[in-house]
Amino acid sequence: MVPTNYYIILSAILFGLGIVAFVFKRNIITIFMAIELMLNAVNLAFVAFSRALGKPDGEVFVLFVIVVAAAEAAVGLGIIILTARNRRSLNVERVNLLKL
Amino acid sequence: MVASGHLLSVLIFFPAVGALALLLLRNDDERFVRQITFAISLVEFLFSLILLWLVPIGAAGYSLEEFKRWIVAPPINYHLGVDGISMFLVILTTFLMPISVLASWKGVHFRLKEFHVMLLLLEVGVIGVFLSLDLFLFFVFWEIMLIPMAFLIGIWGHDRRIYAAIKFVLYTMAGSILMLVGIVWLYNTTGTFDLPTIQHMLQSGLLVLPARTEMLLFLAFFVAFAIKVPLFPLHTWLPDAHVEAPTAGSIILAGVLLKMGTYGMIRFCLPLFPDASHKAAPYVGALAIVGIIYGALVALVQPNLKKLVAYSSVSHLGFVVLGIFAFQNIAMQGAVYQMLAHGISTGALFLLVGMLYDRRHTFEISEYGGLSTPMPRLAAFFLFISLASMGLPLLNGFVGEFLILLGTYQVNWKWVAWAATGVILSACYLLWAYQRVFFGAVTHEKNRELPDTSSREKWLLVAMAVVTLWMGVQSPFFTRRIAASSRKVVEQSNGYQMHEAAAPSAKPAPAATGIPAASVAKLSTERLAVR
Amino acid sequence: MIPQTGDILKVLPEIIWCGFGVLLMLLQPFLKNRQALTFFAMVGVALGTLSTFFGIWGSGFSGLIQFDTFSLFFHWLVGLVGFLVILASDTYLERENLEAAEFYALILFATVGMGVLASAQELLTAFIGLEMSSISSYVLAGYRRDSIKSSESAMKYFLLGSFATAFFLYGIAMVYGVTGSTNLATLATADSHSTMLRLGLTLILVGLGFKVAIAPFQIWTPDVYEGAPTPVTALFSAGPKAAAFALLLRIFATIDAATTYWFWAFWILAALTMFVGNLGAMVQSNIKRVLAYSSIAHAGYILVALAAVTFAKSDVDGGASRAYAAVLFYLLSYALVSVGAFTIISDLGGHGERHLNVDDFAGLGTRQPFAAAALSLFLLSFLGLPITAGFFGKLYIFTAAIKSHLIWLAVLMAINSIIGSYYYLRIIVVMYMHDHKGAVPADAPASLSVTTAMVVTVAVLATLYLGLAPSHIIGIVLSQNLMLSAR
Amino acid sequence: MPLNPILEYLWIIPLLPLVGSAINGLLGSKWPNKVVNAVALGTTGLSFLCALEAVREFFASGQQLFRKEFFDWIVAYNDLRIGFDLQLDQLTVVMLLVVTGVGFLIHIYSTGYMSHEGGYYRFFSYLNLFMFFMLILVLAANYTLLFVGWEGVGLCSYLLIGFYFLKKSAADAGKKAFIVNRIGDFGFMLGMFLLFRTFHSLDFQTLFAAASKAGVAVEPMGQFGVLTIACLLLFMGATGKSAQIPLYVWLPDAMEGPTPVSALIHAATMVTAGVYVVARSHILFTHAPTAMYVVAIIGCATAFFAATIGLVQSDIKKVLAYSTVSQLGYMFLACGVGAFGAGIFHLMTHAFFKALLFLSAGSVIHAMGGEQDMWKMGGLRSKIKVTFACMLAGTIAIAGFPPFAGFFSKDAILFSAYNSEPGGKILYGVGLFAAILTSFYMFRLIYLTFWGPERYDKHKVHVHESPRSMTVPLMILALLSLIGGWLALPAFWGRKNYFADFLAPIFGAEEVAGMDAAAAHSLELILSGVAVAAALIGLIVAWKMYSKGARQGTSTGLHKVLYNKYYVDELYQAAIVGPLMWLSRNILWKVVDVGVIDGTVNGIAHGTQAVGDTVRRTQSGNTRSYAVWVVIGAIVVFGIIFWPILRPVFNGTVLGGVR
Amino acid sequence: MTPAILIFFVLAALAVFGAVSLILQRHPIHSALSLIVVMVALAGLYLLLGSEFVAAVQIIVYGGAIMVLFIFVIMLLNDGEEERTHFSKLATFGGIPLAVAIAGFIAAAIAHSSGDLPAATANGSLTSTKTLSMLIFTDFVYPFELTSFLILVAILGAIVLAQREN
Repeated sequence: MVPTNYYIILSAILFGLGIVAFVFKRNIITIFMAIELMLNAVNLAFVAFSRALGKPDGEVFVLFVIVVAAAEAAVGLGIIILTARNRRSLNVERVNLLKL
Repeated sequence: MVASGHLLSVLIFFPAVGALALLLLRNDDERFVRQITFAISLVEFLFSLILLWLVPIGAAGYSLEEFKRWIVAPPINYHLGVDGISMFLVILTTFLMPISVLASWKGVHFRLKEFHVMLLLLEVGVIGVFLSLDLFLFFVFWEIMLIPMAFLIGIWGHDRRIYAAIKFVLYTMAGSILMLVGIVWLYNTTGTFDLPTIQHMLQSGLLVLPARTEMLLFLAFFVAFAIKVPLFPLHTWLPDAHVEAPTAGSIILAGVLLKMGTYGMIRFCLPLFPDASHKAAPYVGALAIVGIIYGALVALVQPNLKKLVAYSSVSHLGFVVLGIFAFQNIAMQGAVYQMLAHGISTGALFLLVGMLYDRRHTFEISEYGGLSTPMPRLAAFFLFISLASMGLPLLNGFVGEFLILLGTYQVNWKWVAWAATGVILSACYLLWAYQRVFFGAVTHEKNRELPDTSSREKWLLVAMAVVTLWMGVQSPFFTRRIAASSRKVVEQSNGYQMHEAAAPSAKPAPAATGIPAASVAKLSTERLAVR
Repeated sequence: MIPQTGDILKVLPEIIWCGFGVLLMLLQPFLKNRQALTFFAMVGVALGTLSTFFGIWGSGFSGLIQFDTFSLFFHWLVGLVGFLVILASDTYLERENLEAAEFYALILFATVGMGVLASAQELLTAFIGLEMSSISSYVLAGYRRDSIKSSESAMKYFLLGSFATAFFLYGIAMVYGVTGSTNLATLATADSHSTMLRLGLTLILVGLGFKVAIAPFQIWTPDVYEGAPTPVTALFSAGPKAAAFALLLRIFATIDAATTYWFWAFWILAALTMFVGNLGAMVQSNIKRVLAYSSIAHAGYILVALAAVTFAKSDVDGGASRAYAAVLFYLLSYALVSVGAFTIISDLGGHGERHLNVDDFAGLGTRQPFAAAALSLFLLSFLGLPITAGFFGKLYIFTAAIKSHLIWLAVLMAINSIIGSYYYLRIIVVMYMHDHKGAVPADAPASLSVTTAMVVTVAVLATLYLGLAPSHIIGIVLSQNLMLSAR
Repeated sequence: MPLNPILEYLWIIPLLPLVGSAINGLLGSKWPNKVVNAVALGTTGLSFLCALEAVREFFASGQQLFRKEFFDWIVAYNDLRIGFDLQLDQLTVVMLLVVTGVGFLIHIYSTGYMSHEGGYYRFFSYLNLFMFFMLILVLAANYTLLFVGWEGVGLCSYLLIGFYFLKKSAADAGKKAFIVNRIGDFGFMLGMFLLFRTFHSLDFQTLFAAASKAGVAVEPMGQFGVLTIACLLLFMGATGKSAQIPLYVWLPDAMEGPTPVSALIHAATMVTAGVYVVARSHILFTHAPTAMYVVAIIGCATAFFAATIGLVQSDIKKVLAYSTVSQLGYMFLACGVGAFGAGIFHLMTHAFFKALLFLSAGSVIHAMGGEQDMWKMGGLRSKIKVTFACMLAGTIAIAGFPPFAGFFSKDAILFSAYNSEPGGKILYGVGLFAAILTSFYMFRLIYLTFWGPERYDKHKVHVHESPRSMTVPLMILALLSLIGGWLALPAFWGRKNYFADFLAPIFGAEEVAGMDAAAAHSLELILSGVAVAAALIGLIVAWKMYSKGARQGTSTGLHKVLYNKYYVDELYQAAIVGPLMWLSRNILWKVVDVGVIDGTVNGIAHGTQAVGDTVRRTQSGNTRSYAVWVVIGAIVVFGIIFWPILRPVFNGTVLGGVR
Repeated sequence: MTPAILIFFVLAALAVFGAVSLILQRHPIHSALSLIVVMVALAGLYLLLGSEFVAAVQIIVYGGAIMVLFIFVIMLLNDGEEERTHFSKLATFGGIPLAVAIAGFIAAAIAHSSGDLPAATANGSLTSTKTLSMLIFTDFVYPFELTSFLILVAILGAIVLAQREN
């Protein structure tokens, strides 16, 4: 059987990659994807744990997380569209009017 | 020690009520506003005079106490009381208030109503400070007083008023916040904010502060007071504040606010932290002496008349601090007396400077000269007050300085040898300034036609001069009432053990101070000591 | 399966708020009158808040939520904030002609989220609540669609917010993984030597730290606060922050491991936050940014009290209660004052929030005496001057800190108050002691609008009430801690 | 009606002038001179009469010392009581009579002299005020009250010197006088404090009783005990008030004041206050030989030093001023060698003839229409006979020719100096030489003024004799300076020394130790002969040099040094005043206050501003860097929370590094 | 080396590859597609773990709904390749290392604490959908209901934000 650590380590790696993506990417949408990636990493961890502990509620959490992710996606994409409309650009670095 | 009536509360809040009434007044009639304010402050003064009868002579403890629960947790009480020391400071305040209202009769026109409201609120804060027996209440008033003064400087002041106002507030804040920390710390140690209770605990040995804690607490309080006084290295807010403040502001500032610092030292630093005070005394004394000489020397070379007077305050207050930290009866009484004397004489000096300013709108000494010719009366008053300020016998300045120096000499003659040079220097800067302003031929054409004192100004100055003279000749009237309280302070500052050996009746019974016996019992059961 | 009425009653406020939110959306097509909507929304918030009276003490929904004085307090707090913000927004929405219904609905849903956070006893529920308030907040931040700033602030808030959320969630995952539970009651005594628990709590702290804007997670605050519509900023500064603190405090107070792990983090972050907030505020010219930084600083002060909890917990003579009380009182006073302050600002800002530079306030003391006086009072309360709410807030924190022997932290706090006093005074000085350079902007309102005036009056009265007679509130918040520490 | 009305109400004597001063000062401005005169003269005259009556009652009651406490002035509850207490004894009597008597005469004189001056009322108000303080000074029964008068007379001298305040020199002189006096008072106060510390009282009675009690040992020469130091401090005050080295500098400048002021304050009364204090504290001094010796040396030196300066001055009043300084030196010399009686005696006679000289000089100046430079006078003896006669009398008296007063007093002083130990002979020698100089410069003054060619412009100046109001006091004083000395005839004249006997109850009988009467007499005879010879020498030399109308030579060398008073003023200016001002302005104010302290304060402010700016710069507005900040924050939190776990790792590496 | 472990590594490699390519791809569409790859891989892992329902939801909701939404928006906004600007010095120089650092931290912490984890996942018995639904509608009914309102908020927000000015 696959040791739980493997899954957790994998989720950690994915989570880290998500962070990297977040700070590395410029396109707002892609950055948002990075967040989704991180959430997926979390989900993996949840499922792995719940299976390891033999407690199903972890999987319930995953469902909740997915729902939240969906909600965030809706709002987030709305915001992105708004920004694009106001700024004519999706480069996060060009959206820096508020500063100092 | 039973609370008789609510005179003290009246004293504190009557001006506040007056201020409120003033706010509701319509603004257009300037004269009316002035008269109302003057009436209020005058009535307040008369109220305060009642104290002279109600406060027993020769009783060390607090009288006319008022005690009321204010806040449950932490146990903060509305606890007022007055003794010989605070009584006179209150009277000084109430006396200077009508004076300063009259002083700004002609000078101030801009947003007149607010101006007078600020004055009255200031009075509330100051009197509250002098009458509070609850550390916390004291702090509250201490902070309240700050804002009106800042506004007085910042709105009705002169060119660099804003800089001065902010400087004043920040300086004071810097001290007072640390004091708050100290107060809270003390509260955590003792479980109460009530001054008499804490003193009782110290006397009866329920409370034993470790040396280090005591020193830190002492510093937390002392720095706040030292800034207010101001003691030598912390004094630079004073000249700015004074020069920029309107006449009334300067009078109150010099006359009363500075005294809050020295009062705090007498009321809190010495009784609560005797050992720390003794440890710190050498340094404090040194600073005070430096202040005396330094202030005088800097005043000597000021081209700005008001700054000169301001620095002279630094010098004079140095004497007071010196007297306080001599832990000696004569010196202590002298210090308290000097606080009053300085309040009157320096107040009068600022009054006079203000009158000059009303005529010429400058403080530059070089702008004046030969004023004796156009305005002999003003010149005469100015000389009279200057003499008082430089400590000429039979005027109020002398008694204080004499007592302080004499008393201090008994314990440390070296200090006095240095401090007494201030007596010489004060003559130097005051007389030189006087000569440059009033003697010689009139140099500026503008000055030739200046009017002499108006009747209003004349009677103001007469009042000041009379008080000055009376204080100088009849000093026992004051010292007799001050003596007991100041002796108690000295006693306490010289350690509680010996005091315990002395008459136990001197101790205020906790019940009388309004503290529920239960709390005291609790205190006595668990010996309080800081970890 | 239908949950018992007891459980329903425990979440009555949330239900009512949600209900009214939905109703608002349904009514919007028919009810064009803005005032009516405002009134309706306010009624909703009020009813929800009052419905707490029907609440039954104890935990509900199989231990997911806990209805105790603590949550009661925070329900009232967020309810009050929502109520005032809605009232304050009325003028604003009219001026910027924005749709009212959705706005109020979002505020209501945000309030729901905060309510959930306040009473959540279980991390995932808390997470849902957090998301609810956050998502509504994202939208509210970008509510002025035509404004570039508004949309930008929404974008930043959203991206960084969800970034932090991910951390928070990952933390929950770790905690769950090591303990097999996310229920605080179960976690209370979890073995505190497991590295993974430590990791989980760390990540949770990161997530919540972002929400309450403690340095170095404060970075988003000024931008978002500046860009968002000012009433929304008022909401941000008061509501979500308080709610997040509620959760933080609950976790911190309940889970022993958290207490041990987080203490030093709180100590250091408190110092850092205070300094960042105050020093940053000193150099700002836009008053919204000034207040944003000041809100960071205040978060720092609250952290001081939280740090005090640690020691206090071990302390016998009710030190902990003191610390909790300090936090709650401070949150309440700060919330009220800052709502008041932001409301005034939103009114003074003028159409399109163009007059928000500190210098635009010059001569306000003569132009609008009431507004100037009120704003000064609020600023003095921020500054912590006596007879204002802020003063006792500070005092209680000082007391708590010193009680737990965090003398140096207290001293740092004192130093910060001094720094703080500088920029608060600067604003007052400008209002009273400067004359307006050039002409006063034409569209600068002659006086506060009625609704604004109402809000401000309430805030003023509250400030003075808390500043003069804090005993009642303190009585309440002191009694509450027993519930908290009783697992 | 009490038994001794005036004694019981002794305060009347000082109070009267005060009342006069107050009335004139407050109301006089509108009144004609006559009324002002009436008030001023009335009050002073009345107090003179009261003084006489008081003296009568004092002797009638035949008590050693009359002392009465009138009211408390400064009180520190059962630690200190300083009352408004007056006392009367022989010493006081002398001073009292001198002050009121001479004072009254000078008042009369002033009515004439000042009649044309502006601020007439002001002048008399000040003058009366001075009388008040001076009387307080001599009547005081404790040091503090004495100090009141002490400071008060200083104030009045300030006011009167600066009477012509339009003249800068006058204002300067007044200021200088006050400040220099303050320097003396500094010492005086310290002396008081020390005495209080030692004896817990400042009342003369208790203090001296305690001091003379056995147990307070006489401190042998060279030992600096409490008493010695106290006495030196008091003497420091005296040097200020009585213009002794090194604080004499103010007196010559004080001549800026109106001449009657110079006569009253700067010759007859105030400047002798120092001598009075030393005499009053003689019990302390006699217990402190070192202090005594210092007094003697200072006095002797001053006597000589001032005389030398007096030799060459051209301003008639300046000459008199330096002579005053010099004469005061004699008095201190007397006190220093223990002959307090002689000192006081000289004080009295000096009061007579020096007042006379000043007033005559004033009369001369009046006659010359305000001219004070002797080189612009000459040949006046025929024109103003009365003045000339009186001035001559005064000169003879001061020069020390019998039977004028000066001879007896100075003789007594020199005699006691000669007999004093140690170094009495030297003191005597210097004193004698000073006497020669004295008679020289005085006769120089006479010759330059009254003899020789008329060096003034006859068309401008119309020399005229002064009015009655001025000449009458002159004559009275002249008479006094003739007979005033007969009160204390030297023993060898076989007559009693009334004065010494009179003061005996205070100073004790004076006889020369270790010498039988006959020897003493013969010695005294010789010495007085020598003294007369000395005076003659001075006279003759002066005659040779000036009677035939000398011309003012260009001053060179020593003469120049003398003419410029040894450049002492310049020295003080350069050594003390200048540096102090420079220090205050350029170091204390500009550097310490503005630079260091305010600099630090503002520096802190700016520093925080700068930090704030850096904080602000992190707010780049770029979401990516914000994300990085969040990451950094996360790392920080990690670091903190995982520290317990990380520490061993770090330590390991560190140790590894060590190994 | 049991087959399960083999599958795990294949899927894990796939997921990591997807994540990395998400980072390296310059065009949002490609990034989106690589994210889908990750999700599919994760779905596989869920199956491997034996939680079929979650796997299904993962595919349907995530891969289906959400990612479609993404792609839709990308198309809508039609934003070309992202420009690699370097306005943020901090992100340019500090970004990657710091991100790697925190990731490393987390990973290290997990590795360090692997001791207190259950050694291996429970044997292949699947979690039945029934169990899940029971849980959802009993213990977690409250959050469940809340999520419904969450969705409502999301819709509302989307409308508010995306609707054009009138």
